[in-house]
Amino acid sequence: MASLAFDVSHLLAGGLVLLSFMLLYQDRMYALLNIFALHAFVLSLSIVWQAVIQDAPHLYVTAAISLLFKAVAIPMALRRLVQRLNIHRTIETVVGIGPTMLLGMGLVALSMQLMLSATAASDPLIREDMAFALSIVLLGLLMMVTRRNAVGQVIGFMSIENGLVLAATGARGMPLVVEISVAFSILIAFIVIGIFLFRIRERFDTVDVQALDRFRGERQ
Amino acid sequence: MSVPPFDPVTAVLAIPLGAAAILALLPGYRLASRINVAAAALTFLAALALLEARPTPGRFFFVDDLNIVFVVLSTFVGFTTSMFSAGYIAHELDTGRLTPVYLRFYHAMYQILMFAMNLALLANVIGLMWVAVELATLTTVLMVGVYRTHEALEAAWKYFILGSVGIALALFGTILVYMTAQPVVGQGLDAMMWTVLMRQAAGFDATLLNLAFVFLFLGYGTKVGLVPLHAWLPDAHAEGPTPISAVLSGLLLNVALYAILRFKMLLAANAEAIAPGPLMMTLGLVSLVFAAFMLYRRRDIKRFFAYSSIEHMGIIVFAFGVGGPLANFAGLLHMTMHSLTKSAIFFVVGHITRIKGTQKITEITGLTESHPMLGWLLIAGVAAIAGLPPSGIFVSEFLLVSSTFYQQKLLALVLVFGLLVALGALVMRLAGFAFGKPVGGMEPSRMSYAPIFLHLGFVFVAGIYQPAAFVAWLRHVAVLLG
Amino acid sequence: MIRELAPFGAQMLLVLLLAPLLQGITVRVKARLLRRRGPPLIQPYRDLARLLRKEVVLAENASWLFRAAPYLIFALSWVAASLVPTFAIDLPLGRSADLIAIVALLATARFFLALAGLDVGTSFGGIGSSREVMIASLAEPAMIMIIFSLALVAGSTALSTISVFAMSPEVGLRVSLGLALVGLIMVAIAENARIPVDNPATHLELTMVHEAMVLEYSGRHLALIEAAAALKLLLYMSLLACIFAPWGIADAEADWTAWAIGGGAYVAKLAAGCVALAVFETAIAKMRVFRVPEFLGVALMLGLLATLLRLVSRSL
Amino acid sequence: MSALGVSAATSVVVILWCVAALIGVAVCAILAKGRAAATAFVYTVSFVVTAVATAIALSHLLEAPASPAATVLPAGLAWTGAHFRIDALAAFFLVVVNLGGAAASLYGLGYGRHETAPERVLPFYPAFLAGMNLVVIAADAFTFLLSWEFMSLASWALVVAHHHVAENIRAGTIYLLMASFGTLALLLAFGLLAGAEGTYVFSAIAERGAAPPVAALVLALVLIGTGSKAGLVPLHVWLPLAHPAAPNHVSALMSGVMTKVAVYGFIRIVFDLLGPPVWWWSMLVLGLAGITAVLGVLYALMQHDLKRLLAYHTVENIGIIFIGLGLALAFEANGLAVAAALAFTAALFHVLNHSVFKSLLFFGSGAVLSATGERDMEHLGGLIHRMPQTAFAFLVGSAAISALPPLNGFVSEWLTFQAILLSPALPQWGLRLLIPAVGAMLALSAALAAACFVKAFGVSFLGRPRSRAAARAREVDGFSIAAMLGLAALCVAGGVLPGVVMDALGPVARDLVGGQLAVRAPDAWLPIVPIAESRSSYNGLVIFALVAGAVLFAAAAIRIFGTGAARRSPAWDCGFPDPSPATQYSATSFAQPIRRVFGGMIFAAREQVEMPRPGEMRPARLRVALRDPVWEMLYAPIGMAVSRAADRLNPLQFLTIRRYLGLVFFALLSVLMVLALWP
Repeated sequence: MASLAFDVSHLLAGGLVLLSFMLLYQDRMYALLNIFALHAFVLSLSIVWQAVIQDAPHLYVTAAISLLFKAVAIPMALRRLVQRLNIHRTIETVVGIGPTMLLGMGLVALSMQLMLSATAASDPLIREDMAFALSIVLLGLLMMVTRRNAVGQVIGFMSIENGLVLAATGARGMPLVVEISVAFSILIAFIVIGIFLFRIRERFDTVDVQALDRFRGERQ
Repeated sequence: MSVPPFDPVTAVLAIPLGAAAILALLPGYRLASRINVAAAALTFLAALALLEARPTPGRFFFVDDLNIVFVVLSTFVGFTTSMFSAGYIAHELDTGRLTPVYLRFYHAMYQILMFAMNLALLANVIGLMWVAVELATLTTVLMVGVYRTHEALEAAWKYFILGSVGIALALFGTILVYMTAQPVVGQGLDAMMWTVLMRQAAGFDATLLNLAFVFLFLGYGTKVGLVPLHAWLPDAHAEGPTPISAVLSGLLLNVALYAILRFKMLLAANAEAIAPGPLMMTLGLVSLVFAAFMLYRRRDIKRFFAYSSIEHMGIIVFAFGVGGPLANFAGLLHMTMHSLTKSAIFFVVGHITRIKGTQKITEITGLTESHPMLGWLLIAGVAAIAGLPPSGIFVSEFLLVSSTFYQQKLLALVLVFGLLVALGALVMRLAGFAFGKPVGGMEPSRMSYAPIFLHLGFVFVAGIYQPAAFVAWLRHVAVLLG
Repeated sequence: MIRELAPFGAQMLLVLLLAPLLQGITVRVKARLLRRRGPPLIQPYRDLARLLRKEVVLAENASWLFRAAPYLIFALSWVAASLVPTFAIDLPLGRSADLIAIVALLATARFFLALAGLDVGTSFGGIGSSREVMIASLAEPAMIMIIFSLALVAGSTALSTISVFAMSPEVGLRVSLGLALVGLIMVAIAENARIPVDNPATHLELTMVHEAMVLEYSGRHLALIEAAAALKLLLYMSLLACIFAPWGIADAEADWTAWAIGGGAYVAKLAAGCVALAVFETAIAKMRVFRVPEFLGVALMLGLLATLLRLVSRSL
Repeated sequence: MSALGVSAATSVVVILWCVAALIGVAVCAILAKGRAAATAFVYTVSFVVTAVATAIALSHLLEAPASPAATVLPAGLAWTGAHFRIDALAAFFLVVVNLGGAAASLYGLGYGRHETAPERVLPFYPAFLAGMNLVVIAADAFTFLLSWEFMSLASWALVVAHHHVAENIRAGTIYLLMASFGTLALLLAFGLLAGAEGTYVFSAIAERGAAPPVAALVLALVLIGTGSKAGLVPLHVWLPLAHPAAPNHVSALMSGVMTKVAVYGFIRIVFDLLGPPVWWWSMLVLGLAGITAVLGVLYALMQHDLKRLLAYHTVENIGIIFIGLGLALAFEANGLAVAAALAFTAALFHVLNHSVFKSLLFFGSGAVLSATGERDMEHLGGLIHRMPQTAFAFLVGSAAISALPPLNGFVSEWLTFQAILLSPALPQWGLRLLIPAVGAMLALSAALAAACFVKAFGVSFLGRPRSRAAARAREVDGFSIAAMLGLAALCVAGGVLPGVVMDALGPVARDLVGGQLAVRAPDAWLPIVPIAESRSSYNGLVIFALVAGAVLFAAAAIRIFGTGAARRSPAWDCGFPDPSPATQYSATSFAQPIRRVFGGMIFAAREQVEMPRPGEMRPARLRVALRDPVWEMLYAPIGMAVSRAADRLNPLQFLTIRRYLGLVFFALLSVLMVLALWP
């Protein structure tokens, strides 16, 4: 049982990292959204698995939230957003894909090095989980930094959050996981609403972040 | 039904929450602002009650020497700021920058912010603390954006994105802490409770603890406004309502700082963990010097003082990074004094910008002539913030510089350099504000100076005389901080 | 008390009486050198007496300072001159000022002279004073440096002690003393407004310094100033005498005969000095005003050099 | 002989009460909001209080009790408390401070009436006095620095009192910056002295002393800290800007007294707290001091603004004082106690003298200012006719500051020369060669000072008025006259009876350099003999008597042999008198010969003459361009560097959110890297 538990969760976490790489790689809008939906779905799977092996029923709630909210609701919302604001369908990246991927590799290596050296004491399952979670977080951050437009950044942020949830669920018996995931969902909701909000109030013609920055202070 | 026994902790948390609920429903800003003040006052009294009868640490909340300093300070500044905003916001309504709806929203948010900060300070569970900080962030984001101008929304957005990332990092750190604690303490809530963690920190896995601290420091450091995580701070201060600028500088930064201090204590309790000192000192000095240079090119008075807040947060973090009873004492004192002084300065600036109808530094001159009271108060405030005696900040800088220079000469020299550069900018600007021919609005200021007098009074008395009890207490905390 | 102070009083009277004679001798000798007969030796006395009896013509806006200055200048120069040992050393009151103080007294006199030059508010007075202070600002440091070198040799700034030392066998030929002597002569020339620094006889405005300052003076005031100038010349001569040629000077517990010898020797030295001065002035021409700084710069350097050399040799 | 029946032990308490009174007056002045009555009230009370304080300090100094009077207040740093102490040194400087304060207050009684913005002067004036008193009696590092900076702050407020003049604001800003710079330097110095366990009380520090390498660092920092307040070159730049900007009685306090408080700080730390000196420290001090003396007076010669000229002379005199202190260090380091005492006494004597005549001169310039509204000498002239008393007082001050006997300035410089002449006793080569050169600098600066004051007095008070304002001047009020004449009397007294002062300074020297000169009391009017009579001696009284006698003799002789007849007529002026006052020598043209000698190399002085072509009616103009080497070599580059750095960093305010995120990302990565590579 233990080995199986280990393998499955390992598999799912690894899958998440892989998907993060795909997010990083992907530069077409809809595909990006789909991949993110998949990301969230795999996450919820792994949460369910954690719920099973830790027999912690409250984790099912978290799983449900991430499934419904992030795998379904948010992607759909963003899709509508993209249509409504007819944002051009390709995402211009700052650095080329190749370098980004290399950097991503570096990040994964770094996180492995850190976690594995760190958690030598604690049991391997958590160690792996944590390593993957850290790399997902870093990759998400990298994505936020290298994507020029807001949808891309939002997705990057949400993948960070997925990484966090993975970590939280991976850490055995961590309390408040549900609350935290709820809080985070609110955060993301705010971001999405914010984008809508700006659009509706016609303050910004596009959600391209540079347009936001046009109204920078002190540029009189 | 019987009246439940008075429990200050509950009071400190419940009063703002209830007030928020009322204010959210209540139309009519006059009453609302009064209720706002009243609630803040009650909260402050409750916090004072904490000084008297300190409750035993509960499962979710606890009070010890460290966080009581913060609680009393933040409730006090919250109270005075509410007094100030009562006069200020009303005027915003007259000029039509705000609608009654937004005003209601503003007051409710104000109380929620108070609640969130007290929650963060009193929380015994690191997860709860995290949630509270996030809540505080969200509320301030909404209040920064309350004017709905391009700049305000942009500032809010920037604050929001950067804040969220910081929050995320902090959460990862929190999870890591739990993971470190869990093998030793065992699963469940215990592994997230300060009271437990501090007791057993010695047994934790050092390397994991270091990693956790890195994330927590950078995460909460974003809130503290440390360079290079500071970007949100100047705009948020400049574009939001002035009372919020005061609250941000006076309180929210401290709350984030408090979180960092807690985890620093955790590390200090663990023998193998690498000392967090170098990291804190580095970022502290970077913030100090960077902000000092940024002061020179500012054109907006509120942004100007926002950068000075960054500078002082740098000094404080540096002080705690140096560590040792003397430097920690200096850090705590500096933090207290900075909260009082900076919020007082923002009060004055609020009056000024309202009268002059602009925040452009070049359009604010000759205050000592046109508005002697405001002008001299501003001089007093800036002199205090610049560390000129007899202000409490002089005391802390005296202790910090003199104690640091003996051990690490180079660092102290950098510190002094930064202080001088910042002083140069402050003095130059001050001369512009206070002297020369006055321009712009001339009508006298009708609002009350009471909060300003209160704050500056404390600051200047502290420069000459600090009550023995107060000092003994701070020194005790300083020793706790290690 | 009176008996004690008598010798000093005698010295004061002596210098006052001898001072004009110096000018008489100098002029006379110069005339001779130029194959002219020249005025009689007592001519300066006559001039002074005549000036004293003339009425004073004051410029309209001359102030009280203008009228008070001559008295001060005269008094200061006189006191300074009589503080230099002439025929005897260690006279009572003789020690109430050392060499530095004497020089400073002359500086005070010059201070008031320069002010007097500015008082009437004429351009020539201005030229005179501004050039005078320029010269002084170099001459005084040079003098101080020379005093340093002497004081370091003799271990004292008191003239009596210095001349005692100069008479003692232990003073051999010292390079620093030689330098000091040259420097002192140069300073003396500058201070007394003699050729080549200034020309006491000229009234060609653009070249004159001392005469330009006193241009507005007449009658008794002029007399006092002339007397002061004469006293200053005498002062420097007796300074040179008592430092570099202290022969025959009477010491502390001397009797009348010794004093008489000293007095005779003193007059002889002065006469010699005047002849030398006359020869020197006839031999060379006046230099441009802005060469003067270089001239005095040399004196200053000599003084400093003397001091340093003295230090070096002392520490070997 | 305790004044007011106050025993030496309680003197410190009395002084503290005086300080409290002054601060109380300041508060009253704030409340009075510059009503007419406030002026008289403030200056009267300040005068009384400072006079009392002077008496107390004087009695303490003359009594010279074995143990200093000390007390501790429960203020300042909580766990050390505020320590106050009056020993001989503090007593002497209290005399200096309060003497100047009393004179300034008396003067202010008259001068203050002309004040245009009393509400900006009255509150800070007593506060300034209080601050200076506190600095002198403070006996722990915190209280010292607190008072020190408080003093700076109060004087800053006074400098910017007339805030419509842009250059005053600039002066104030530079002043406050330099002051804080100095304070931070002192703060670092105290940090070193306090050591690891943080002992801030002076007595404890003095016991611990400091290890040689640390001590040298402390010395450097103290030179910066006190030098920037006293005006040592190259830290003097603020002084000629700030001192003239203030109202004149404040200028007098700043120039005459505050700089002395800085000197006190130097003495207190270097001679008292720092332990035995090392000989080469004195090289540093002497070098700086000599340069300061010469540069200061040369700067002064180039000025034609009367107050700025006086301010630059303060720089020069500070140089002279520090020469004395440097010599004292050199002798003390070599165990020559008596020589050290001589040099130290000379320095302190000059401190007293300068505070007296510099205050006097600033009062005089203030009288001129209030009578004519002019500070620029080119617009003055002929004032001696319309303001005879002021002219007389200013003349005495000028003669005194030019070190002319029989006034007090001469005595202190004479003592300094005597100390220089003891240099052969020093074993170190460096000092033997340096000290005579410093002596030359001292002589040069003395001579130049005389030249400068011939110019200052001659151009402002003598000659013919150069402007209608000068022609219409009226003598100033009685209070001002009284203050000036009183100080003039002190100048004479100090020069005629130097022995009294030197005896009073005896205990100070004994405390700090461990040696003492022979005490001349009770017959202190006899000649002062630094070392031995065979070596050198000076008797101000006899000189004074002889000169006076000679004057009387001359007068009598003229009465007997000559005539007293006098007749007024137009000026002779070699036959072509010109009625226009423009033909007089002006301040600039007076300094021209000296400028040609010295200005070329130091100030890169350029004179360009623009001649009208023949037939043109416009006047020819001569322009003099001077450049301040210190400013251009030191301060301008610093300013440039700061602004360039600010420009470089400024774009960081205008990045995009993504870039800011990038910063966060970068920070996180670099820290993680460090952590990963941590052993």
